[in-house]
Amino acid sequence: MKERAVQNSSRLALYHLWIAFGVFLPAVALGAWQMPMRSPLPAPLDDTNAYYTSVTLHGTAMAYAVTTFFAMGFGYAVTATSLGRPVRGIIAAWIGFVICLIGTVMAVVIVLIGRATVLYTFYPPLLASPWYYFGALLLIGGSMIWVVLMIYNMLIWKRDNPGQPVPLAMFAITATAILWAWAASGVIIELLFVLIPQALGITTRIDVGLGRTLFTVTLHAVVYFWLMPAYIAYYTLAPEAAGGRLYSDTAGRLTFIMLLVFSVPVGLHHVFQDPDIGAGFKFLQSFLTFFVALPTLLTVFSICASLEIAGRARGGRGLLGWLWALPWQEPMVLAVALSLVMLGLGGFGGFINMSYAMNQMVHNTTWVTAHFHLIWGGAVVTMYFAIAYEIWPRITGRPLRSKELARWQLWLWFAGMLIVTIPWHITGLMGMPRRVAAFDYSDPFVAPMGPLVIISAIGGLILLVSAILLIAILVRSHFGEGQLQAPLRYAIAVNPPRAIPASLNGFALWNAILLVLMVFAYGYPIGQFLFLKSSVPAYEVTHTATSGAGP
Amino acid sequence: MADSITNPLGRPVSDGIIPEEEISRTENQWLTVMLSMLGVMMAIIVVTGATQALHPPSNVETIDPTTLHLGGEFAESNLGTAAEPDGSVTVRMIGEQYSFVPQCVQVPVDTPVKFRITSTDVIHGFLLPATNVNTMVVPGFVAEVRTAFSRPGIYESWHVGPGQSRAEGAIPQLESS
Amino acid sequence: MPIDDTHHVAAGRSEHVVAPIGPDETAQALRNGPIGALVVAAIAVALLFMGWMAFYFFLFLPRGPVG
Amino acid sequence: MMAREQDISETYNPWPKIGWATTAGIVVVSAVLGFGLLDRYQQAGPTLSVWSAICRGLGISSDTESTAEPQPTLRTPTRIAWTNATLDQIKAGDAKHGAFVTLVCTACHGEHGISQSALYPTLAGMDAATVYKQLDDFRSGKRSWGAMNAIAQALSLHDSADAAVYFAAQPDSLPALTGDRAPESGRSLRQSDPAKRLIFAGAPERGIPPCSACHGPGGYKLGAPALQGQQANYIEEQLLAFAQGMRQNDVFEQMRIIARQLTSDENAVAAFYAAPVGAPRVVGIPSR
Repeated sequence: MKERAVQNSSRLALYHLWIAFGVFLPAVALGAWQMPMRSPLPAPLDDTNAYYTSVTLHGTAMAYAVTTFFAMGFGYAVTATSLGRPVRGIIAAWIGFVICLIGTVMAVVIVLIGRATVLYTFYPPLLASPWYYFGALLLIGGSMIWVVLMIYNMLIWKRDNPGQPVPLAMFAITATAILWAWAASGVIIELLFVLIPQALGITTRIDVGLGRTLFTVTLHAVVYFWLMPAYIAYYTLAPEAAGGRLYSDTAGRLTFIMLLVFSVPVGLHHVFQDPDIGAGFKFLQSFLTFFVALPTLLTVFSICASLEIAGRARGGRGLLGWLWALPWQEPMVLAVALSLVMLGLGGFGGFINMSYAMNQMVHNTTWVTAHFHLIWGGAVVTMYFAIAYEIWPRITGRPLRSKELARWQLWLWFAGMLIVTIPWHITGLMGMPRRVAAFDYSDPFVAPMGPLVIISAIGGLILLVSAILLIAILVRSHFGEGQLQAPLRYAIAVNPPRAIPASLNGFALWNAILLVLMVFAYGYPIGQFLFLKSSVPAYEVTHTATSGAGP
Repeated sequence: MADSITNPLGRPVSDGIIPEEEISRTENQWLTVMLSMLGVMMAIIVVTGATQALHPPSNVETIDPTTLHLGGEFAESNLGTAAEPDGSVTVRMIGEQYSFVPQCVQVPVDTPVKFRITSTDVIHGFLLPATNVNTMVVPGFVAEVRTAFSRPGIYESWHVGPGQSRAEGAIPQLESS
Repeated sequence: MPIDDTHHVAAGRSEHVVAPIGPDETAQALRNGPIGALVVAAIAVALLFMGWMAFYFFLFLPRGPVG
Repeated sequence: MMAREQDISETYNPWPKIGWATTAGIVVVSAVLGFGLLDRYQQAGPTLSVWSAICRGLGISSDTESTAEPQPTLRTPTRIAWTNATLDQIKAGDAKHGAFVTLVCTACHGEHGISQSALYPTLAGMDAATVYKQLDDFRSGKRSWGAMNAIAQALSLHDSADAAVYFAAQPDSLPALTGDRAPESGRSLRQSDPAKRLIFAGAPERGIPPCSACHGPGGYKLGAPALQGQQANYIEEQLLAFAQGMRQNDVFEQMRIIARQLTSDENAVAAFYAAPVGAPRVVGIPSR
């Protein structure tokens, strides 16, 4: 009976992860097609309409579907393994899975038939078919079941194990779930009160400023929702794979707490150039954004220290000799290094973006696209790959086939992502806007950007090859032969936690602080739309312009 | 759970080897250095921001986008460059699907310039490469950017209408002379 | 020092926790502190900081004042 | 990071104090710097008092238009604005009554609005908002063309709406502008045919958007007519009228700016629209 429950938890995780990677491959293919499309190179099916449909699909798939399914699957796996017992509420979890899947299919189909070319950030007053919004709502709303289950599983474990520290991995995935609930509140409110009423024709005008401001609540925090599974791997899986120990359990807990507290009340830094928010609040959230860097800066040191322990234990000597002594043949170890390099480069771009007035230099240019591709498409997905390579053998009971291919895949992804994003940074500084399908490269102003865009298009192809390799490895490992009995194991800290302060073993305090910060940072910027008369007509992206029915 | 809590190595894991205090001290030192670095960056932003009056464009001013052409500030005949009594100039522009109006405006060098731009329909982006002029043009609001051009030249701006599922990229020109 | 066995693992079941190296090896690895990690992290962050300064003063400010 | 107190069961918990103190510090410092300091200094403007700076920071004292400055003579292209009231009025049009109102139109625009003459546009299937706007522009003199001004002046607003709705509802006519999203190669700047390139990709270096973005196929803009199936000669004449400034009822000069810049080989857009690709239909023969 218990065995079956464990299997059920594993299957639950595996289904989620397969959906995530199953969506990932076509989404990468769309991205790879967009690259030559906007370059001077010839492109198959060169239709600018199709470009925007593709961008919408790529963004919706990557930002909502891949990440949410991955986080949910990883969350169930972490719950079962770190708590050492089956996931409680397994039926609800499966219901959530089905709801999210239906939502994803709905959104994708509506985009494919051209009824929702509004990009994943929705862009009011552009208006998509209500079914697209319902799809997004189902996907995001369905994942709230997961949020509740993560919190519930942590709480009943604490009840069953009074006084014991919640395992770091469980603590962290619960932080991820709580963050997602806070983050999703913005987009859910936008969908329910701004977009869907308009799409259904209940309201006649749409408040663009309100919609955008609500979406920023989601916009930055969602990135940290994507990021946190990667950080969980940094802290709990990587030191084990490297053969060492986690330097500090407390640093891990503080990191996840800071990520939770500081990544939500900062979203306005995505709309520094919007005319609908006062400069005071823009500075305020810029200031808060600086604190978001803190957990990452702490993590960089903490993970380096953990790897140093492993390297020295393996015979590394001298100041940096431990680096060469690390087991680089392990995909997880390699992935951490590649991921941290991309996190550093992407983080640098982030520092530029968040620096208040300096944002003007790069806003709306390909610099920003490069930044978030390095962070999410680089640092984060690389860790998703590594997590998959750790989890697949544990769930399927078959060895990874093979570690060498996995290393190739990781290196290809790393190379491809750098080749894509370094030219984008440069063209961004040259003033090349993002979200533009076609450039006239005969224009003397645009011409110098041509070679850079061509280079990045080559990077796109490398990424596609890497994504195909990923799926090949996962399929081979899933259906391969051989038996393996090894549970997913987490690193132990140098000083394993024994009794820790209540505030580092739960989230009540931090949720209260976050609530105060949210009221401070967002209370007025959202509240102002109650008295600003700023509603405008909506623009349906698909019109049937007969019988005088206006937008 | 207690039955399962045995040491994975079969012997007790002591936490007395590296005192937790030492780890905490190292981490606190690292965090202090990091906070100082962030503090220096923030100080630079605040000092330069105050001395040079740098802000993101943030004029929270509403306007009805449907009736712009019927009269008022953004009527057709009022668009373009206008000289102000104090010697500065104001440039009024419209962003619409799928261009900016007027397409070419001239402004003097080393003179305070105030761009006032609004949209008749959806969100547009207005940016002048090689300058810091960059704003979103959101329907229902007047975007205002104040700057001055120190170099004469032709600045091409981009018309970025995100996700309108149509080809974009019309380039109005801005000449400063 | 008495060890409270119910408190010292980071996961709820022992098979899910691993300590690839024992306490003695850990102590040996850290006998000089995480000095290598500090060097690597400091170099990375220093590059970040200098890059930021360069961007702010040599790219952003020369592009003209905007408010 | 506090060291753990190992021998007491209730672990010392400094975090509420640290957390709340940090929060308070962040709130105070960021508010003072943002509202009290940075917002006092304005680009090319006087330094504000603290109170004004706070208002400015909130966005409640926006820099609104100064009324004192001299303004050029007001010129407006039309009286129509796409307010909800206008759209509701058009939507309320009665096609039955429209059929009666439009009897006068048939002489030039053909039976049921399908023009037989190269001089006159086909109206059947045209978006009702477009017909309504043009009728009002003729009525107000914003657009001038022969008998149309007198005819439009004879129509009430209601009649205009009825006529517009009637024409929009006619079958076998200009195809309705819908979200045509079937992707097709060649709808980009890579297109070598200059007319097709202009229609589907525009001419970014001249600031010309693609025709199809507003006039179809695959695009729509409120107030812009569908062109597929329109009389080629009529399209050419209108482009000429826009280019020469004879026609000025396009809002914000959208068509005037474009038409002025068109080259002779790009005038083939008219021919393209008159014979739509992939939708073979005989222009000029009314079919029931």
